[in-house]
Amino acid sequence: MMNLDRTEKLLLAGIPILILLGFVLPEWVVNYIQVSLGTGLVALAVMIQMRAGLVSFGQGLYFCIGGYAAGMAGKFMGVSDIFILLIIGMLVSLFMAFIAGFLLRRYREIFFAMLSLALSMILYGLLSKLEVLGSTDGFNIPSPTYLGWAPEGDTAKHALYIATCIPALLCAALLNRYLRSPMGFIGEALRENEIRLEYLGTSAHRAVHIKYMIAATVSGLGGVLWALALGHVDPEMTNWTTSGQFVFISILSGVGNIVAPLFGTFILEIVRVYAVEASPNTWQMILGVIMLLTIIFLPKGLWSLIQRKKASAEETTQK
Amino acid sequence: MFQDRLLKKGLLASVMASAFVVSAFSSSAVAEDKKEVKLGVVTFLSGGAAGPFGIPARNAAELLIDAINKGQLPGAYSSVGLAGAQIAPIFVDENSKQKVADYKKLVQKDEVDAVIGYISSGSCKAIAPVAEEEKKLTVFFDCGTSQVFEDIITSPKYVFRTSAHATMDNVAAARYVVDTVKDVSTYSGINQNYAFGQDSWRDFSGSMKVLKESAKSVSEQFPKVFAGQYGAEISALLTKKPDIVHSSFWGGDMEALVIQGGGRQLFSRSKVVLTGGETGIERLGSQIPDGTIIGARGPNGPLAEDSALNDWFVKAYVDRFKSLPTYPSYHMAQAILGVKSAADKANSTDQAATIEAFKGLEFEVPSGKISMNLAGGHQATQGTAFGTYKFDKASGKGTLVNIKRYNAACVNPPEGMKSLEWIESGFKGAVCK
Amino acid sequence: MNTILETVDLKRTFGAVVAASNINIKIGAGEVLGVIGSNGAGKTTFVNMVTGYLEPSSGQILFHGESITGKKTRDITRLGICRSFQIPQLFMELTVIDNIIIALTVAREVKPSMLKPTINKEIFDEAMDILRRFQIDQYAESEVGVLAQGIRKLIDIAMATVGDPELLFLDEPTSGVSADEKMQIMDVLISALKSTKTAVLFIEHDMEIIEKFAPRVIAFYEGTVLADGDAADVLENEKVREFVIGKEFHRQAETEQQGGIA
Amino acid sequence: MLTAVAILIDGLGFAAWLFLSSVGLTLIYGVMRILNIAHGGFYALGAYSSAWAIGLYMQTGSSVAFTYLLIPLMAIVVGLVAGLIIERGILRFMYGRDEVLMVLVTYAIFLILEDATKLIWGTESLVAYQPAYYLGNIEIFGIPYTVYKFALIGLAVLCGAVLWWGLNRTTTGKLLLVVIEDREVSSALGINVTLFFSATFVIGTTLGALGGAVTAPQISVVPGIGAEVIVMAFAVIVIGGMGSIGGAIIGAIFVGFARAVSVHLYPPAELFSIYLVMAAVLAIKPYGLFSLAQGRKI
Repeated sequence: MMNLDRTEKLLLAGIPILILLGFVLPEWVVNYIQVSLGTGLVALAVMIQMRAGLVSFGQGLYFCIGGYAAGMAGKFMGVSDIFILLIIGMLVSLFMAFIAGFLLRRYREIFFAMLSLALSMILYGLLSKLEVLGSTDGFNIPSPTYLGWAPEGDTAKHALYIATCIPALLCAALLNRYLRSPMGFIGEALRENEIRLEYLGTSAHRAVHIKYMIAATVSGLGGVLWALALGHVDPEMTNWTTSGQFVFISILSGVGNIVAPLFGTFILEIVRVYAVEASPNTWQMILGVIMLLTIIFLPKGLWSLIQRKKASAEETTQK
Repeated sequence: MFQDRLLKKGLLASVMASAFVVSAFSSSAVAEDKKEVKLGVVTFLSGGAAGPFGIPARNAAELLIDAINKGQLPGAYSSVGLAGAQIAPIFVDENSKQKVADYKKLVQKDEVDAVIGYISSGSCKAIAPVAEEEKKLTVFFDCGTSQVFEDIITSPKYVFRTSAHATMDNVAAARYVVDTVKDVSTYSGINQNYAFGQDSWRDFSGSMKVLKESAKSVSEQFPKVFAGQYGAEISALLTKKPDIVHSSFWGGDMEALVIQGGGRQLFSRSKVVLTGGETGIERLGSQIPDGTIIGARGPNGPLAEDSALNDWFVKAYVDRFKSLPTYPSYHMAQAILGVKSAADKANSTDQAATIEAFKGLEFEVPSGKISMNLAGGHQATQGTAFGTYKFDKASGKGTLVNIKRYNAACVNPPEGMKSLEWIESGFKGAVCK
Repeated sequence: MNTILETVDLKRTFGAVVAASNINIKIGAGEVLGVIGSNGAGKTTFVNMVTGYLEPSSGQILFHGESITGKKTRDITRLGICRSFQIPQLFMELTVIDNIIIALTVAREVKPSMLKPTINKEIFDEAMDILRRFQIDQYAESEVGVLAQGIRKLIDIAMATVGDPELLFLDEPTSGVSADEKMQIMDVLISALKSTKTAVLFIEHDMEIIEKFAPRVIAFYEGTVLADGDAADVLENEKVREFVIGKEFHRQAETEQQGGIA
Repeated sequence: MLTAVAILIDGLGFAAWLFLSSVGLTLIYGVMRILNIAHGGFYALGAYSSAWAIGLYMQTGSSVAFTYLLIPLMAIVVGLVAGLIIERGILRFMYGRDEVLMVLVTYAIFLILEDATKLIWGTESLVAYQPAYYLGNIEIFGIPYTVYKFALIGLAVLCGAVLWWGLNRTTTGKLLLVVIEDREVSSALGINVTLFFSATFVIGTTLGALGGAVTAPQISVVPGIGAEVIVMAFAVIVIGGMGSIGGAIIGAIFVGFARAVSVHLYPPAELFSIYLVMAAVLAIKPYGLFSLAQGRKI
């Protein structure tokens, strides 16, 4: 009935595993997993747009909108319930994307990239001027509560981690479902040939608009989760460098599978941490070299590494 | 078709990777006898703030840690190590999107005994509550926002700040202007368009309103941080002809403003106040027009009073890095000496004892004396000074003349009062000597 | 004849250039007709206008007596008018079967679902049936981009037919295909379409194919209809022979010299 | 009146800088279809090398006049060395790859260049103001402007003119236009596409380095200046139409004036004036001002 495919089954099975890892792994690793889930969702949003040939260099816009919406709900309206915060973050992102979508759906390729970048930078400019929101320093977000339950100390950490894992993986599973659905197939077709799509009897603009809204909602969710993990939001979230990172993560991880960007975000984070540790002054150079090597030797992203192994494993079993 | 295979491998790999991470990097070597103290040092090592702030601060940290480990410091600091323990620093780049996770990694994985760091106010805001949560002694050495102890953690236990917040600079700048410049009827500002620049202008213009009611602001320029090109802003300031131009520019932006503004007579037509101008003195030399009012975010560098400690610091820094220490270096030195004073006073590197000793501590630093007397003994106050630039052709070096010193209580709000309220109240409770 | 499509004084200009004018054509249900004319004669412009890709500068297009002038392509498709392309418009990086499945899905679902998986046994079997009908089922799992032009042409046409259109335009179904494959493609095509009641209009340069497959022929010349009627009559028409077929003969000789690349 | 004149001069001055900093980017994109993020790195290299060379030269105590030769010389050196190393050493293995992937490749190169400049010149700022002061000032309505600024406007006009002439009035330029039009056909025609690519990349790199080199005397050269330039340059060429020299001119003028107007009339808008202009232009002309929407042949 549910018709789950392997990715979905694994994502769902991954929820308890990930939660369990939260108790087993050292806390700092769990921390990186937690923040990677937040930013990973945004990379995922970039990736599903990339599947339709749309490269968003401004996905930070919705990452930031989500984080700020939740933060402002906490700061000005005293909302601390995580479920309400998540919903607010997603709804505000969805609404903004619905409006902006009418403009963006007409654009493709580099123009889509640059226009989405421009929109995100306009928000950056606005937030940097708003002293009531702490300008470029941003502001802090209090710890969330869970339907009235307000844990403290280590319990709070675990609760938030669990509350991050579940929506993040569920969201990934839903996105996987979306990619398999007729609408997802249309997205794929969009990248290849819009004329044919129109001649088949469906609207390419509408498909782009829908995809854009989905991506925004997911990014908004990522923004809320990330902001809660950090306890702080600032306009850097919508700076182009942040958006650029999302694009790079999704290219580096590969667009082949939903899991790739989530996983890739974490790996990249760990690589960065060790690059900083190994050479605090020239870690960017190390990162750049690793990126170049990845592109040269793994043009389809890190995920192809796993894919290749899988393929050779299948060959051996067939023999 | 849409490549939805091979998940098992993926998940397995991720579990294995995590397992690898755990086994390889969490090897916990907890030594109870503290022969060595691990110190996390976080400053900008890349990005635009690295050159003017991060690197001078890192240099000072390296210099002082080496000297402390070898017992080479003069006077009261001559004992070896922190209460006898050697310091092992771990440097981390503040230029990261995951500052909080990086901080937690320092605390949990690297098991540092204390963290000294953070230049950006945004970082301090984000880190402060986490430090309290992690229960780790954390000393902010440079960030300027007054909000850390006013709004974010009002009763700190683990967080200290050994530099005065930025309010002091701009209040003192306004006092200096009023004290030394006759006939101020108009003033204007050019500040970077981000929190520090906006706050600086707010404090300066607020202070001017109190100190010189008759004067009015005629232009407020807010170029983007790191813009580098200020042609249009300079034109706008020139057309408004203000008596005073206030700028909290720092680093490369400040130097660019001096080069471009100096070339177009902005500095001779208006009196320019550079609250962070000190870092440019060595490099710009004769390019800074005489008469420019210069501050150093505290009595640092050429504004420092003579002392054995300052002489040692300047000499050792110049010997090692071939350039003069600037105020970020002074701020870093303050933080490290603060920790050393506290540990020595407690005669222990135990965190609780050190914190207890740190609270309300008074200690000597190259720039004079620091009193930890705000926010329950966690926030430093210090007097400050401003001076007027004069280039000495004979020696080819710039100096500051007509230096005016302002004692701490004159330019810092009293305990329990927020900076902005204090300024707007007309500096209620200020005691100026 | 039960007319399904009628164009009235259709005209289209591009700046000062008149690409088509005075086009009055009626097409009956289930009819098969061929369109001839040299390059730039207005054939594709005509198809583009009827299918909504280009808006006519003036004139009317009636489908079952109702105006569809200026409607969007996708709405016209939904009404039952479809087309194939001179240059096949396919999803090149996807497999053949995926191309057909996407076409089928879009034809079935006016508001496509976002949560239900696209692929199930039924749709897969149906897509395979279509491929079988066009005799390209052996390529089902190949990526379209790697296949030969002739096969792409067939996929392109197969995709146009999935919605069971009432009227199908085939824009040069055999162009870009080697001479000996042309007849084969047309045979496959016409037999695949025979099972439906679709009216077919195909644009063709090869007179042999026209003679063999088109009972009715329309000749275009410089944006207007030069002749319209039974194949034999039109092909014998003097003007047609002079302005269309003569040139076609010339053209064909040239193409053959170039090795069949049109 | 005073403000209007100031806006005109400041706008032109900023536009000239923008054009010099972005024309190399549009040239490389136009010919090679590579959106070159490393352009920011070349700008920084140009600025550093010119500031460094001027500093060394000034220590000899010779006349400032010679530095005006030194600046373009350093740009050419950077263009040749860095351009050739990167094009021959990395990019040529990637031609024909996806455009987006190429953006990532150039980003990686940019990161490497950033740290490389730090390793070569350290993190302290370099100042080399002498060339900017040497030419003196002129006063317009009582406002002093440096002559150097006007010299830069002249240089921008000269660069634009030379590029236009080179592309439209020389055989090589016409061949290049063929390469832009259709790579495969030009190969078939016997045009040495590889050579054209290398040459274009070197010229584009040199232009980027020149942008940095002529700016160096006006600013303090610090780590990170490359990152600031790159977004600005992107905005300029997107507004004008990617790959069009004329577009870069118009884009630079648009952005330059937008900034000057906001600084003089409404300073708080300065931060996002550029992006506002970009969004507005794209909303009206989706493919930039100077580029024609290409219909797909069916």
